[in-house]
Formats: sequence, C-alpha cells, structure tokens
Amino acid sequence: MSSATDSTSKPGVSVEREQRLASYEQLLTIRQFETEAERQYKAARIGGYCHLSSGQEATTLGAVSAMSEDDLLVTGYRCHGFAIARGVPCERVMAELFGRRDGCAGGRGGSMHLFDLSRRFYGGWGIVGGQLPLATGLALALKRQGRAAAVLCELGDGAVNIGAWHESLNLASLWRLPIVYLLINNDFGMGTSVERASAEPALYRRAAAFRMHGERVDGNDLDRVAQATGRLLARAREERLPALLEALTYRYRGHSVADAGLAYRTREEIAAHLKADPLERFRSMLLGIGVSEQELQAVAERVQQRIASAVSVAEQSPEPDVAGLARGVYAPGSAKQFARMLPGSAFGERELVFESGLGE
Amino acid sequence: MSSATDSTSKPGVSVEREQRLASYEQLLTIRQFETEAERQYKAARIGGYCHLSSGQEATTLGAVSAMSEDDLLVTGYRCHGFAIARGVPCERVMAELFGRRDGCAGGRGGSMHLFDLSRRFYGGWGIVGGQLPLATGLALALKRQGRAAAVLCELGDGAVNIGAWHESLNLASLWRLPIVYLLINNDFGMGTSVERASAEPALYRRAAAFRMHGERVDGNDLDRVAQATGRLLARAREERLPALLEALTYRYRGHSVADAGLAYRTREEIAAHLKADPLERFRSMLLGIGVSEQELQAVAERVQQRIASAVSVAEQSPEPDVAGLARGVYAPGSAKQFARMLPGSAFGERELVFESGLGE
Amino acid sequence: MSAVEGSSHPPQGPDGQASSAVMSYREALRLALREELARDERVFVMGEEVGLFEGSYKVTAGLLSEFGADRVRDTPISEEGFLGAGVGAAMLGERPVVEIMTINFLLIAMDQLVNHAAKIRAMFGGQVGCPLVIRTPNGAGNQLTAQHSQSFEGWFASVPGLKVLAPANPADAKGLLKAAIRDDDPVLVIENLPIYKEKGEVPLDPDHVTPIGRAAVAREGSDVTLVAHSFATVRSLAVAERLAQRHGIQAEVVDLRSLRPLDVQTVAESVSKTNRAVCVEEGWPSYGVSAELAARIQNACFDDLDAPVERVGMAEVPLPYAKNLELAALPGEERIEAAVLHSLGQA
Amino acid sequence: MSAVEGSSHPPQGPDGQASSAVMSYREALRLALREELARDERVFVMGEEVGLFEGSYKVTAGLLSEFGADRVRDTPISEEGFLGAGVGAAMLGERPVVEIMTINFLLIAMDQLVNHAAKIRAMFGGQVGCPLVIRTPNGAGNQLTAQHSQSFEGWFASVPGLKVLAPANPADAKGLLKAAIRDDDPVLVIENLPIYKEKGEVPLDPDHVTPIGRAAVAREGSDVTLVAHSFATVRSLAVAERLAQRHGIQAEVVDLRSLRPLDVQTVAESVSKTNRAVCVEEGWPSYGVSAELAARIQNACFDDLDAPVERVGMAEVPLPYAKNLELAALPGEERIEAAVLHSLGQA
Ligand SMILES: Cc1ncc(C[n+]2csc(CCOP(=O)(O)OP(=O)(O)O)c2C)c(N)n1
Ligand SMILES: Cc1ncc(C[n+]2csc(CCOP(=O)(O)OP(=O)(O)O)c2C)c(N)n1
Ligand SMILES: [Mg+2]
Ligand SMILES: [Mg+2]
Repeated sequence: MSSATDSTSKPGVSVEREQRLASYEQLLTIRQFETEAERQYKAARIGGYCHLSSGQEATTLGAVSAMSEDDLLVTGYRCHGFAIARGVPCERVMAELFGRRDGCAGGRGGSMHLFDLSRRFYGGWGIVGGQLPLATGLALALKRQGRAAAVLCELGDGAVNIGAWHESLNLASLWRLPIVYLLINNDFGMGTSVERASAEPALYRRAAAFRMHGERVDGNDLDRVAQATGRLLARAREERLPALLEALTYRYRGHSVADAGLAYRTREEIAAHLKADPLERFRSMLLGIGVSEQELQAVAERVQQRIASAVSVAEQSPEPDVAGLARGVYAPGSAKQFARMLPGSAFGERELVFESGLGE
Repeated sequence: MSSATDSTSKPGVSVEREQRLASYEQLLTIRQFETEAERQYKAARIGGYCHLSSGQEATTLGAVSAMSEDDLLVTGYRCHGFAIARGVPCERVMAELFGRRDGCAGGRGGSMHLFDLSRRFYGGWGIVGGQLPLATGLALALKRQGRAAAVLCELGDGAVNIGAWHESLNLASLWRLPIVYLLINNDFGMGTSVERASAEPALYRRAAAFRMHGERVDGNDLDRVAQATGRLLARAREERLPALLEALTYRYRGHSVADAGLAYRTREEIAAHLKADPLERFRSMLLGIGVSEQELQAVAERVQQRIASAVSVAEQSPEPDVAGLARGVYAPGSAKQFARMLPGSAFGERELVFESGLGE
Repeated sequence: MSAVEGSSHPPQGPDGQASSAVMSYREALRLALREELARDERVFVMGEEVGLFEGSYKVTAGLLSEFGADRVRDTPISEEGFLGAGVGAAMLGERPVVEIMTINFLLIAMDQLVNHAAKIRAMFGGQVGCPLVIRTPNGAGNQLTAQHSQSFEGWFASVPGLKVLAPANPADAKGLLKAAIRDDDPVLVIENLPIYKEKGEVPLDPDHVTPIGRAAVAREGSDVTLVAHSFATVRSLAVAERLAQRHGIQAEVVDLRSLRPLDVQTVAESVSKTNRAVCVEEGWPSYGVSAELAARIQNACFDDLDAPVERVGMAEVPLPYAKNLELAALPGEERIEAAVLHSLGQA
Repeated sequence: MSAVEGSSHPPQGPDGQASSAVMSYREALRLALREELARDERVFVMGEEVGLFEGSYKVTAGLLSEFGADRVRDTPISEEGFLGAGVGAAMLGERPVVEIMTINFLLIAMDQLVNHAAKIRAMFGGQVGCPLVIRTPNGAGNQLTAQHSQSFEGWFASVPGLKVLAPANPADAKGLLKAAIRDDDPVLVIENLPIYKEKGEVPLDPDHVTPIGRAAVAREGSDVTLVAHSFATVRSLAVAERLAQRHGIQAEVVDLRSLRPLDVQTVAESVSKTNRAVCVEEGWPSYGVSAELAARIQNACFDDLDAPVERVGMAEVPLPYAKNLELAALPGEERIEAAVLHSLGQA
C-alpha cells in the first residue's frame, strides 16, 4: 500500500513527488491557517480560547495521513490542524471559529470543539485528558462492532499526569482495544515544562505501566511520524493492541493567542527550535528531490488563496439562529418529555429554551 | 537499632524472644479481634460495612512496627488491624464499631473511619484510592515543616487503577515527598482478581512510571515486611524519596462480612492459602526458637481476655449524645457565621443542626 | 395518573401468562436489563462487580452467565475511565448501561458525565448523540457513614443535556430503566439502597415503559401535598397513612419519578387542590431537590398556597455512624409528619 | 450593612498612608494572598501555572519571585492530586490555598473536596480539621463555550462541612479571601472571570477581613429586592440603575457574598420591606442557587410577598460558542429587567 515501495521506479517517483508536494501544501495550509486565525482573533472576529499548532504540523499531518478512512480521530482543544489534515475544508473550520452556521460544528463548538462526523473526526475537547476515556470507549465500540478500524487519540504532554490518562490506558490494554494514543510532546503544558510536571519525563516509557507498547518519534519528521502511526494503527486494527506514540515537537506560539509565550522560555529557545522547523525541513527535502522554487511558489499561492477564501466564506456565513438556541440539547422527541416542566419556570428564557424545542 | 544485630548474644536472644512473643500476641489480637467483630456484626451490634483483615496480619503488623512514633499512618477502610497495630486499644476500636462515645472516632466514623490523632493514625477512609492524594499532602506538610518523619499509606490492589493513584504517585516523586505507599495485594478487589483489573499485574512495577522505587515482598513474612518498610521509611525520612512496597498476602474472609467470598474463588484456593497462614508460620517459628506451648497458651488466653474486655467496654460505653448531632461539622466559632441562616430553614432538624451548635 | 402507564400493547403472553407479577425492586431492575439485553444487541452492561460477583447489590445476578462477558463487562475500579468508555461507546451507537456502585463514587466520574456526556449533542451542532445510561443507588441507612450515604441527584438534575430519573417502586424501576435504555440521551437512573428489597406488582410486557417526565400521584388526598422521589416517596406514603389514621388528614403524595425533566404540572395541579405542600428528600435540603420544588411551587401556585412550602431532608451533617445519630439525622416519618402538621398550622 | 466591614483596627499606616486604594478585583485578591503569605508561614499557594506563568488569570503574578517555589507551588495538571494534597497538608496544620484554574476543572477533584475535605472534622469525631482554601473562578462570557462556562457553586453550597464564598467586588475579594485563609474549615472561594478586571476601593489594613456569613445590601431600594452573588450582583446593580432611570423603580440589591452560610436574614429583611424578590445567578437556575433563595424567601416572607419570587439565570443549554447565541443565553440586563417588571406586574 505504501508508496515507498515504488520509490525506485519512475512512475513511482512521480507519484511520490506529487504526494510530497501535496503534503507540503497541507503543511503550509495548516501553518497559514493558524497565522490567519491569530490575525482574525486579534481583529476580534474570533473569540474564546484560540490555541495554535504552528510548529507541530509534521506530527499532525504525519499521524492523520496514516489513518484509514474508517479510523476515528479524537483530539484535545488544539485541533485546527487535525481537522484540516483530516480533510475538513478550511472554510468550514474558519466558519466555526467565526461562530457561523457553516462551521463544522454549526458555530456551537468554536476553536476547541471542531467536529466532523462525515470524516469520523469525533472532536475537539477542552478538558485536559477528558478525551481519553471517551476515545477509549470509541475503541471499545469498534471492537464490539467487529469493525476493522482503530481510534487515533491525540493528547498533550500536560495530559499524562491526570487520572483519566491512567484509567484509560489501563482499560485499553486490559481489554485489548484498537487505539493509538498520540502524545504530542511540545515541551510545555501552558508554562510548565515536561520536567516540572512529570516525574518520568520520558513519557513514552509510561506505557509500560500498562504492559502497553510505547515509542518515541521525531515529531518534526513527517515520514517517521506517518510510518510509526501507520504501523501502530495497523497493529491496533488487526491485533487489537493499543499503543502509545510520543512525538517530540514544539509550539512556536504561546499556549493560546492570549499568551505571549515568553514567561517560561526564552526567545533563544524558540529560535533554536525554529531551526528544526518541519516546514523548512520539508521544503529543503523537496528542493533536494528536484522540486522547483516556482512549483513551491505556486503551492504558496494556492494556499494563500484557500485561506483567503476560507475567511470570506466564514464572513458571509450567517450567524446561527437565536430562536434555535436550545436545538440539539436533547435528542429529537424530547420536547414532549419536557412539556410538563413549564409551569413556574419563569427564568426569562422560556421562549428561547423550551418553546423553540430541544432536539427538534 | 534493629534487634537482629544482637541476635547472637545471649541477652539479645532473650530480648528478641520477648519481642517475638509480643509480636505473636499482636498478630493474634488482630486475628481474634476480627473474629469477634464478625460475631458482633452478625449479632447486629455492629452496622454498616465491616471489612475484616484476617490473613493479612503479618503485613499489617510488620509495616506498622517499622514506623517511628513520629511517622504518620493512613489507610483505606480495612483498618481494624492497622489501628490495633498502631497501639489504639482494642476497646476503643470495638467501641467505635459499636458506635459508642468511647470509640476512637467518638462513634462517628465506624469500622471504615477509625482515627487516632494521638497515635498519628490519620484514618480510616472509604473511597477506594481517596486516601492517596491526602496522604501525599500529609507528606508534603511533613516536608514543609522539616520534620524527620514519613507517611505510611496503605492501599489495596484494587486501588491501583484509579486516577488518584496516578496523580498522587507522580506528585510524590516529582516533589520528593517522604511517603511509602504500602500496597496490600490480597489477590482481589471485591470479586475482581488482580489479573482481571490491572493490565500490568506485577503491581510494584508500576512505580517505574514515576521513576519511583518499587518492590515486592512476601506479605505473610512479618520480618521481611518490617525490614522493607523500615528501610523505605528511613529513606523517605532522610532522603525525601517516596517508594512503593507491594506486599503479597491473602484475605480469608469475604470482602466484607456481608460477602461469603466464594462467588469468585474456590474453597480449595482459600485452603491452599491457609497453609501459608502467617499466624501458623509465626507460631512454628516460635516453637522452633524454643517457646513452649504453655507460653503460647498464655498468650492466647491474654488475647481472649483482651477481646472480651473490649466487647464489654464497648457495650458499656454510652451512645453519642443526639443533641450533639452537628458537633464538629465546622470548627468552633462557626455557629456565629451560620446564625443568620435560620429564617426559612424549616427542615425539621433546626434544633438538631443549628441550635446545638456546629463546632461548639 | 397511575403508577404504571404508557404500555401500548396490553400485555398478554402467548400461553395466557399473567400480565404482571410481584417482585422486588432489585428483580424488576434485573428484568428490565435482561429484556433490553435480549432485545437489542447494542445494549451492554458495564461496571465494577456486575459480572462474576453478580453485582454488589445483586441487581445484575445471572446476567453474566446468560449474556457473556462482552455484554456484561466487569471493570477495574476506574469510575472515570469506564463511565467515559460508556460515553464514547454511546457516541458510536452502542447502548451502554454503566453501573456506578453507589452515587458517592460518581463524584470521581463527574467530568465525563457533566463536562462531556451532557455536552455532546449540542456542542457539536447535533451531529452525534450519547445514548448512555448510568445506574446508581443513592441514599443512606444501615450506618454506611459520611462517605457512603449521600444523595447528589439534584446536582445532575441541574445539568442541561442530562435526564435524571428516580423510580420509587418496582414497576417504575422496570419501566423507567427501560425508558432510559431506549432514550437517545444520557440518562442517570437513581436507584436506592433501602428500596432494593421492596416488593410490588410489575408489568411483564417487555414493551412496557414508563414515560420520562411524568410524575405519578401515588396517593390521592385533599389536605396537603407531599412531593417526593425515590425512598422519600416510600416514607411519604407511610406518613400519609399515619396522618389519615391519627389525624384524619388526607395527604396526596406526588412521586416525581423524573427530576429532569421535572413534571411541575402534576405537582402544581396537586398543590392547587390541596393548597399546601411539603417537599421531602433523603438528601440535604439546602440547595437540594426540595429547593427547586419549593421555588417552582411558590411560583406556579402563588395564589393557591395557604402556607409556606415546607421542606424535610437529611440533617445538614456528614452522616455519623452511630445508629442513634443516624436515625436522628435521616428524614424519618416523625420529622415528615411534624412538617405536615406545621404546614397545616397544627404544630 | 456596608460592603466592607468587620475591620477592627481603623486602618492607619505608620507614615499616614491612605486607608484604602482603588484597585482591580484581581489585584485585591493578589494583595490578600501577599498579606497572608507574609503574615503566616503556614500559608502556601498551589495550583497549575500559579508560579512561573504568574497565574492564568494573573492573580498570583509576582508571588513566586517574592515568596519562592515552596510557598508558591506550580503543579502538574492533576486537580484531584493537588487538591487532595492540600487536604492532607491542611490536616497537618498548614494553610494551603489551592487554585483550580476554573470551576469547570473542579469536577475532577470533587471526590477530594466533597467526600474527603468536607467530612474530616465530623467523621473523625472532631480530632482534626481541614483549614483549606480553594480559589476558582466561575462564569461565562467571551465565548469560552460549553466546557468552560459553568457555575457549579450551588453544588458545593449544599455540602455540610464546606463554606462557600463569592465576592462581587474588589473589597470583598480581599476581605473574604483573607477570611477564608484564616478560617479553620475548608472554604471554597468563587472568583469570577468577568469581574477580574473590575475596579473598586479596597481597604489596605492587613487585618481587615470581611466576615463570613454576612450578605451586604449593595444598593438600597424600596420596590423590589434583587438577590445575587458574584457577577450577577454586578449585573443587578446595573439593572437597578436602569430601572431607576427608565421606570422610576427603586430596586434594593442584596449581594449574598456567602452561599454557605447563607445570610437568609438580610435577604428576608429586604424582601419583607420591598415585598418582591428577583433572584439572579450566572448559572442554570433549575436546581441552582436561585432555587434555594426562592425556597427560603417564600418561607421566611410568606405573608409579605406580593408576587411570586422570580428567577433569572443562564438559558438551560450547554453554552454555545457563537457570540449571538452566547448573548442570548446569558442572564443579561434585559432579561433581569424583564423579570423585575414581571414581578411588579408591569409586563
Ligand atoms: C483538567 C483541566 N485542567 C486545566 C485545564 C487548563 N489547561 C488548558 S490547556 C492546558 C495545558 C495542556 O498542555 P498539553 O497537554 O501539553 O497540551 P498543549 O497545550 O501543549 O497542546 C491547561 C492546563 C484544562 N483545560 N483542563
Ligand atoms: C471509588 C470507589 N469505587 C468503588 C468502591 C466500592 N469498593 C469498596 S472496596 C472495593 C474493592 C477494593 O479492593 P482493594 O483495593 O483490593 O482492597 P481490599 O478490599 O482487597 O482490601 C470496592 C470496589 C469504593 N469504595 N470507592
Ligand atoms: Mg504540551
Ligand atoms: Mg485487594
């Protein structure tokens, strides 16, 4: 299946060349999307928390590119890149950040809660480590349903010290669930370095506490991330064995747009990491295999246009309907169950909440 | 300090002999106390849950005997033996089980919540794993206060899969806290064997996830338990290094008195374990070093009397004063803060709760 | 409204079986689980000691041997982990029924239930639901002490996205648990330790469910309305008999059955008739279920009330162990009776 | 009752300093922490990002460099672990002040707070206490969405053994936090995201504390009583001005400041005077703080009430992200105003 096997034959090379250019385009799309999101946030068209993943693109894309269509993706709140890598159109992500009807969560989730059922992207979650138990449950359901698919569940280095991590990994291993935990170690959870948070800072080693396979990979190397993820996902699908994959990378921006990101690290440290920038690295590699500057320029222009058009689609998308505020709180049919709650419920929002229906 | 160094000289032997007889008396006291508690429970003089530790006496006594006076003890709900080993008089434990004023928690805690501040026994807790974070906090306080003491925190094999375990051990290791986690592996958490609950069933190995020292000991061997605990407590006091000590033992009775204990294991299994009974083992050892049957008989009689007298003290101890129902809910002085809560509080218990005072 | 209702097919077995049978609350719950496990492959039961041990309160006894370890799944002591696993499985269309041994341990899994399960449908724009059931007993009694005697159901009833049911008798135990399993939203079913052994007539029709959001008038009366749920309903019914016998007072007892949705209408209709209300709960009343009831009643029945709404609940203390203190703290029949008499101006 | 009180020493600096200064709520909290850290060696601050990062809402800025890493302790993301560590440290006589980044994350640590901290003194017969303080902001605003916009303080206020405070202005922020730190019981101090930047006059006397269990009449009025806490007080004060200007209605605003103990007396005195009450909260009203208030008021002021107690809170939905939906869901000034007018029969 992997194109690497074809890499010596001429057509193979050209297929691979196309694929690599496409990968570059995706990496650049994610980077530029984040840059644009920051700009729009500062222009107050995006609210809430906004966590950028600039610097982590190789991990994001590498891992997602190794997923099969049937696999399920779950992430934390730093999820713009994951949504894009999984194929959610930029304009649907941007519209979500703008809180508009065409957003991939209908404008209800925002930056932290992207979701796309059609692409089996099961969110976008905001409580650190909170996605782990439920991602493990998705894997349990896959197993019960006998589906040849696995879950890829992203988490950050900050999430490995929370109880939910421990309980989830134990269950996954005990029950042999098809799940790969992708631990993005970007050195920090907010302002706290891994060493200041984790008594065992070689995080992948913690998998051993559950007799689970754990390994570490250079998260700035797209190929290695893709290979490792692909191998572990295949093993999860076929042998029902979970695994922990730790990817070492770095975030260039602050924890969220509100954080300058300098209270806990130096400019020099950031600069040093910028030298290993996965985009630059990929670019050099492309130039090395004979891609021209013009071709790269063309990619950059397409990306720029895509982002610009995402912004304009988002701008033009209507706001959600206020009358539907309570829509989706409960499943269709529930309004009947709530009908007898009305007397004495003068909370000032009766019209908004009860009368507009709940699931309807 | 250890009497073992003196074991060749004549006076040393005699001191050791006395100590060993005393240990035997304590082991037997715990065993007989549990037997009596079961009897009293079945006679409906003890209520609530009642968890017996018969079979686990060598671990209990071995570990507690290695504590210094200044060390702190924390346990789960299976704590009768720990209280007795720490020196709480049997009658104060029995009175607690009877729910009487002379109980070591004033009749308010019951079987699961024994407590004795004067002996630095900090409870007696009923939520599985719930004692771990707070025991870790006691160790933090010891460290802040610069005290040459450590915490001994008991937990069961069932508690190692709960989030609180993970968070606590990570903090203890990260902050170098003086605490030894004594993991009593008695093969089961209720009806669930270690293998059915823990993906890594060699539980002591889990300490490695926190770069913490972990080791396993035969929990039916009082000396080994005492040695290991003593060594690890000393290390905790002196080097501020936490540790995990797993003691392998077995509980003969059901999970609680209400459980026959046979749905999940066979009579044969229990019988096999009875062959390694720590009391029998200790008894043989005593006979081996020249203790006479008469001496043992004298011990047995003293123990029997002690337990009988504990029951009669408990019986005679008055019930707590109903008018003081709310006593101790808040610190002294708090009634003033609550005084303005009275209007509109017609809950039918105003007299009991508010008017009898809170801390007063 | 009768205590059992909503059955669409009048129950009639193929060989003329009885349409109902007397069984305990515990057995009624077990029957509901059995029927739903048999009806729908997606249903599975998960929790501590639900399998081999047959349930710590024996609700799931026999199910492991009937349905196997995949459908009746024992878990480690990891409430947050396995409740969360239920959340995820439900998102993928399974119908997990998670048992939390007692409501006290649900505090460990709050994040998965409140911050996750309750949010899923709305937060992602309706793309996916979470048809999860959580069964757990609340309540005190038998000297289980401060950490094991609590009633937190009002907290969950405050959370949009959740539904909270609390059957007070065997028929509703079966009917509401089945309704919960068939519902497309996360539903918390509050069981109760002292009621497990109570017996009652239970419909045998496997398609009988008790509708969600409907209170029941468990006893008719004209002088005062007792509003309760779960074990407090049992106590209230006993007090109502006592009031009739000793004082000639006819108390109506409204059994809420559902805390969210809350059937304010049935409560209000009753209070409008009796003009007096006493709200009873097993838990602490301050900021409890009775607070919401009193707040609703004073609003819906402002002009009908002849006396302030009274509330009775557990004394506001961590429940002590000693039997005499426990009895003094619990909302016993005397305390409820006193509140009724107070409401009627007779004390 | 004035908003600041309980100062025993009239504040007078050695070189004639001012007795109060204008500062933000955030700064007032920081000053309280600094003063208490300086006063008492046993006090230490612990939480995620409280040190090097200077606090995610900058409350603890500067404290690490002033007091060092032992007194201002950064933690891993382990809410249950470090809150529990606070419980244990408090049992041994320390005075930990634990920061939980927002109240939404407190759900992870419920067990340590509710099942442990709250029980300690009573369950062990009074042998040991737990003088722990937990600071955490509640509330919504700025599109933080469903998982980050909640107000659970009523849940904690229902738990015997805990005390729950909720300052609404800088002076009380300082005075109540100091009172909490000096108190011998576990105290939850509810801060609030939107108020952090609000400014006000704050007493500088380091011995000034605001007494626990005393509400404040934040504005006097005769026509209706608005009862609120935390940010809802700020909103209510704004609505009161609006009502005066537009409708000639004089609203009295009672700022609860303390939810447990609850100063029912101040509320009842006010409602007995105005004969009408509107209870306002940022969170969901069903089973919320306003339920307890309405229940208490209808009982304490039964004969004085001219209209049912009204309640205003967040729409009962997981808070959506889109700005227009968020605004529609929050208990904004229009909604409060409408409830007041309704209470007065003017709408
Ligand atoms: C349980 C919980 N505690 C605290 C927070 C606040 N918080 C949000 S992100 C974050 C840091 C997480 O770091 P990491 O897991 O390394 O992910 P990264 O931000 O680096 O992607 C914290 C503390 C939260 N959302 N949930
Ligand atoms: C959080 C929590 N979940 C469930 C329970 C119910 N429970 C009480 S004891 C127990 C088994 C614990 O086993 P283990 O830790 O091995 O201790 P042992 O009983 O063997 O001493 C369980 C599940 C509880 N008390 N707390
Ligand atoms: Mg990180
Ligand atoms: Mg065990």
